Amino acid sequence: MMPAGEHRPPPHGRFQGCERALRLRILAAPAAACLVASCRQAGVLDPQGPVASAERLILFNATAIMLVVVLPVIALTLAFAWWYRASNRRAVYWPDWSYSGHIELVVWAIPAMVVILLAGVAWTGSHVLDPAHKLDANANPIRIEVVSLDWKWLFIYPDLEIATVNQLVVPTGVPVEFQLTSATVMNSFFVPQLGSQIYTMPGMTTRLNLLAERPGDYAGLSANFSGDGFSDMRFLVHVVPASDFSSWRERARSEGAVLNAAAYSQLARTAGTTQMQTYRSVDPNLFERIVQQNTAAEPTAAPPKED
Amino acid sequence: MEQQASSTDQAPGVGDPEHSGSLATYTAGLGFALLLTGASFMVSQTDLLWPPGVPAGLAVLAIAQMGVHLVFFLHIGTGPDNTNNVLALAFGLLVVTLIVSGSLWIMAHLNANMMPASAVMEMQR
Amino acid sequence: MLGKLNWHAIPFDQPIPMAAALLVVVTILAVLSLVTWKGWWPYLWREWLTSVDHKRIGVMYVLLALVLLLRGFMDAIMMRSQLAIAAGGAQGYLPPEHYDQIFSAHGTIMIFFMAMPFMVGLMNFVVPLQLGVRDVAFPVLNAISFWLTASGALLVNISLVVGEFARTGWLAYPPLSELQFSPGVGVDYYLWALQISGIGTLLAGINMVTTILKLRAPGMGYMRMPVFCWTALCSSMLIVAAFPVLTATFGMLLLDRYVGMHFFTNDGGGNFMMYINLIWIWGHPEVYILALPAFGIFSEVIATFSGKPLFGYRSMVLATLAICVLSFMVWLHHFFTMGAGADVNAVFGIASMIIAIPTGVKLFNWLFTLYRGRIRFEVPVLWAIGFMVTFAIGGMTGVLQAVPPADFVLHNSLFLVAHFHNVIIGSVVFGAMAGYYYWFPKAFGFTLERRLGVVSFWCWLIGFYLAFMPLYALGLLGMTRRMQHYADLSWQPYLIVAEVGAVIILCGIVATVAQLVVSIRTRESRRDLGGDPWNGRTLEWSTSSPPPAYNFAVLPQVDSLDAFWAMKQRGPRRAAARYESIEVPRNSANGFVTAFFAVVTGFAMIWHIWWLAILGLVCAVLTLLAFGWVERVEQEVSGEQLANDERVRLRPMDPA
Amino acid sequence: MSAQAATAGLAGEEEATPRGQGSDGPAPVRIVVAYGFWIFLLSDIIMFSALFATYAVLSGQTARGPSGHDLFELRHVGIETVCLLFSSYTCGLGVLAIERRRLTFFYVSFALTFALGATFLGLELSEFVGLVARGAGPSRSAFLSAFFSLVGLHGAHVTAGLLWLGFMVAQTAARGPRDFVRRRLLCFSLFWHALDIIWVALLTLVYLMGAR
Ligand code: HEA
Ligand code: HEA
Ligand code: CUA
Ligand SMILES: [Cu+2]
Repeated sequence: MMPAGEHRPPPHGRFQGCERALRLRILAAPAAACLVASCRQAGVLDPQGPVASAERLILFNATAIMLVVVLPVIALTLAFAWWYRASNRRAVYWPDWSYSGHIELVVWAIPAMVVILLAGVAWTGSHVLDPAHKLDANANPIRIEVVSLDWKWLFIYPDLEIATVNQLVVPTGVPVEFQLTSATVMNSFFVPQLGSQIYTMPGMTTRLNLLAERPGDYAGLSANFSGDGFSDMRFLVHVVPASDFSSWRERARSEGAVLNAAAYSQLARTAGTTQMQTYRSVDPNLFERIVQQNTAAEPTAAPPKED
Repeated sequence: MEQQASSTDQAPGVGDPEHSGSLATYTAGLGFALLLTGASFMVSQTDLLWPPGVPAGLAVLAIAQMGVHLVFFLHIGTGPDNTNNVLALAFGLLVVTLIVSGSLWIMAHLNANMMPASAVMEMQR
Repeated sequence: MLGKLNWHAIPFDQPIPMAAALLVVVTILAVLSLVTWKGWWPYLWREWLTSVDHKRIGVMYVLLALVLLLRGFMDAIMMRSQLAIAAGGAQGYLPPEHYDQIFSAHGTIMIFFMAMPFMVGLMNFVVPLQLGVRDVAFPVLNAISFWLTASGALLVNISLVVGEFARTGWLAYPPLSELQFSPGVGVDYYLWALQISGIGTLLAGINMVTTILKLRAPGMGYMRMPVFCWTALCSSMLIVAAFPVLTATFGMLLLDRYVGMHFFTNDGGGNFMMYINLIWIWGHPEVYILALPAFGIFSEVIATFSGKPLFGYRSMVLATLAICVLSFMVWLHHFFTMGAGADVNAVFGIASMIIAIPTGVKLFNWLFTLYRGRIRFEVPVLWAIGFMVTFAIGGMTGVLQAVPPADFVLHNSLFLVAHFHNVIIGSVVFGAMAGYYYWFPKAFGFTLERRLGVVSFWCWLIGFYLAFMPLYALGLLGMTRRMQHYADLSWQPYLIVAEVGAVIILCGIVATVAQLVVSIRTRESRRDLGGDPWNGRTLEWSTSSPPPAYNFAVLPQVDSLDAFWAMKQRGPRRAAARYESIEVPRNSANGFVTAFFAVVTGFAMIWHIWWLAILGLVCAVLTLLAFGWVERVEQEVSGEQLANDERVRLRPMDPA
Repeated sequence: MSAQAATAGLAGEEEATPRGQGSDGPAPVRIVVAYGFWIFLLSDIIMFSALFATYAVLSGQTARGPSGHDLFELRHVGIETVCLLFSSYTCGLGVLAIERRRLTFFYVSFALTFALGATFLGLELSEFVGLVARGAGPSRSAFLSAFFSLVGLHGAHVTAGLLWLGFMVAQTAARGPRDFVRRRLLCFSLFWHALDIIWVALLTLVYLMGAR
């Protein structure tokens, strides 16, 4: 990351607009009551796409299934502890009772039943919601390549030949096929309101499929600690209607810099976060080269490679 | 913890000489081990075994040889006086199996899912 | 000559670590000069530093754990305070370089140097007593284990003053922890401290397994062992099976960092996914290494204070064994989001859930032990009931994360942080506190003050819920772990509540310390003369408090479960007809000296002072060889003396 | 003792309990020591298994450098194997000898064991030196890192074993075949045999499969 001894506090205070909206939303509702689903929330409980919705439903289902057992256990613990206190002379005392075949059976059976049910959910859920599993939708998917850099995110639209930094613009209702890698240490690409996160790892490509249903601005972040500037490694997901998306694309095509090898190298070497940015054109093989790790853009302090 | 002879439980390699370790067992062990080693080299160096079957053949020979070592050199047996030793061994083997096979399974899946097309080619060199 | 070490290693320019360091140094100096001034060194050396008595070693383990609990808590409260203020544009008072060190140190210390020594210490103290024998299998090795653990703790704390600690999280994932991204000494401190203490832990595990399987009082078959011994056995088996993997994994990272190998590097064909895989092969069993002994403590406590035998003993044993084996089959649930694919994720997810079955059985069995009992609300029972409620919640959120699609949105969020504090504090810390209160009179011969114990419990319970329930909510709101500051102001209220919770826990800690002080000052009025203050069921209560060095003058004859309870049913204790002389191990400086050289070696390696590292290693080996050269002659206690001791001991217990 | 064991057995509590286990008190020192050491060996084997798994995962990662097929010489390895096997044999004979108090036989056996172990180590070292000289050192590629560490760890164990062997011979000479000396010799022989078992796995996975 940074050369030893040099501590540059990462800049912050981006996304002002988004923040204000959130603040207003939250001030309206007392903090503790917000767990109730009816209250409008950002985050995992406020899904904006099919993946996130399904995951929230699984979350709720699994919790409910388990609460059926866990709540009685808690209640009985407190009830038994209270009723069988030594000072309660009305409570029955069986000083030698330590075995009952029937109870043993029930005791093993109840958790087993719960687990069988949950296991079913887990098995199908893992398959249906596998991050690499393509989503069904009417629209043609859009491909986006994601690169985590030292405390910023680079998004490449290989088919549109544009790239952005720290801002991800996607059209509503269109499946997005992400291919992800890292040009530095491991990070995790996560947009809580769109669902599943996935690691980004140097030298490897992971896959993720998401879809945003409604326009809006959603927070994205790295969910895996990656060093000093990690807290600011956020990005904004800007979900816009399809028509707005094409006009954004046209605008992006006409302004901004070109992301060639030199520009990428510059971007990757600058430790710390940067502003949101767009590039009007991008080297189509850049992602592949980053994965192959021959971009000559190793982070600072990298020892010379052997080969 | 004084020394007493009345107890009949055992530890690996321990025992009255007539019972476990003797010249005969060691010699037999050495013989088997040499034989199995020779077989391993043969399997790997010649085409006597159908080539795709060689790794499996080598694995079987290796497991057999480890068994020989355990029985003839470390005197791990199945008698009632050996239960603890065998149980410990079984637990150890279970863990080793889980570690090795689990890791290989996981890493195979991860690599298959994550290697870019070009790297897959390279790996197969 | 001094490798990388120079004056810049000491952070003179940074007020917060300097102040903390100064405090630690001053405290240590104060303690040392007090000891010198009072002339306690000979006593300390003779009775503690060179002791190989499992009870003394157990007490030292627990003491180490309590001291590091305070250090870990200092880190915790610093983190909570930082996050309570660093909202929006604010950066708080801890810059990232420090904050990152603090959460890494907190996690490392709490798991390796607080929870582990606490549990190992309690096992050390209790297991031989419960088994009705005179010591562990290898008393000198036991001392070595303890001192190696202490060495690791020392190294971690040296990093506070000299150099820095790792900034990589408590598991130091590469490539972040590789030389390329972490060129400082922080990761090296982490690695050497854990390698050294890890060897100590491994040896302790071997010792405990051998003790339980090979040394038991006559008549104590497996199905007559107290449940705590079973959990200690399973926990130790997990240590023996898991810690070697940790050693190997750290060894490979060390080779990467020191000699330029390519196990986990980004270049040269390295594959850091293998590190993550291996570290969790250790990491998941580790949480049960901690939790199982706690389960054992609760089993003893609940049975004793309910005045009933434990319900479903066989189920309990079976469940413990099941957890022990299953815990080696679930490790992938810590990296569902790495992308291994649906089949792999589902298999490991389901395996994780299956652990909920035996754990649930345990919970139900405790429940039915309370049922139709006559519960005396002594402090340990409070902890036990607090545990049952808290752990049910924490276990549930664990199972939730074992559902892969749910974990895709919960992973690495504060929901996860809430889960593991919920289970660790709920089981391990509550269990440690219950065990501490329960066995304190056995160790020191007087009981602890009750009222402050109750206060401490309630502060902890309330503080815990305030401090960690908001984190569940924050996780769902999208707050991820290890953030030094955050933009979203709506999170701040939750984090302020969490800070308040931590402060209430602090009150609980103050109560615990006060309880100790008050109890020591008023100990005369709380002497435990009979050796059985709680009307206990297992053999440790059949000897005096504190027990003599040899524990039992005559090994008890066991003919049922809850052996001591059965003895009491048969009538008052009598002196034996005849006492045969016995042997007790002599003191040995082996552990202390070896550990000293281990610290030297570790420190020298961290700072690349090669000559000193070699010297330290050679000295450590020579120490072991030198102690190995002489035959250890045990010390004999004669039959007359035993008879004498027993007369004195039995007098207050004599009903007549 | 035995009568008591019988009553405990009749109580029906522990059918699975072997005789002499638990029902008649602590086991004798010799058994305790050997059993503890057995547990240690198992933990050592588990440590090796982590390295084996890593080797298996990394063995293809040659970073465009040499692979096992290019590097390994099986004849060399065959001699190493035979050395180890015979050293295990002589070690076993040495322990038999000391149990029967036949000291000369013991010294000869252990001297042979030492010689064979040292030969093994020498061969291994010469292999390592040769590899490094050819530019195939441990930092060349992940494959070579794993190779050197796995084989090297076994070599380090052999080295430790040789030191221990020397120490034990000296101790036997100084103290005679006393109980505690014989207990340690027993542990040593267990250690030495266990190294063989690890070598078998190593030979198969690393050399025989890798050289193909
Ligand atoms: C055993 C484990 C353990 C315990 C007990 C705790 C206890 C606490 N932890 Fe935990 N924590 C971890 C293990 C533990 N932690 C781990 C593994 C991590 C992850 C690190 C990483 O990210 O890498 C973590 C991370 C972590 C974070 C970082 C979260 C993030 O990533 O954003 C925070 C934040 O505040 C936190 C807070 C606390 C608090 C407030 C407590 C409180 O409950 C503290 C309670 C107080 C005490 C435990 C002290 C009590 C002292 C006594 C009773 C002494 C008595 C003395 C005498 C009798 C002499 N912890
Ligand atoms: C003492 C420590 C401890 C214990 C006991 C547990 C217990 C469990 N843990 Fe936890 N866990 C940790 C410590 C612990 N954990 C730590 C430290 C981490 C994070 C490390 C890090 O990343 O830094 C972690 C992380 C962690 C994850 C990874 C999450 C992620 O990274 O995304 C998962 C996922 O599956 C998990 C699952 C479980 C499960 C299924 C249990 C089960 O064993 C729980 C079983 C208990 C119950 C279920 C309750 C009682 C049962 C009943 C009342 C019966 C009825 C209920 C049912 C049938 C459901 N844990
Ligand atoms: Cu991560 Cu391949
Ligand atoms: Cu786990």
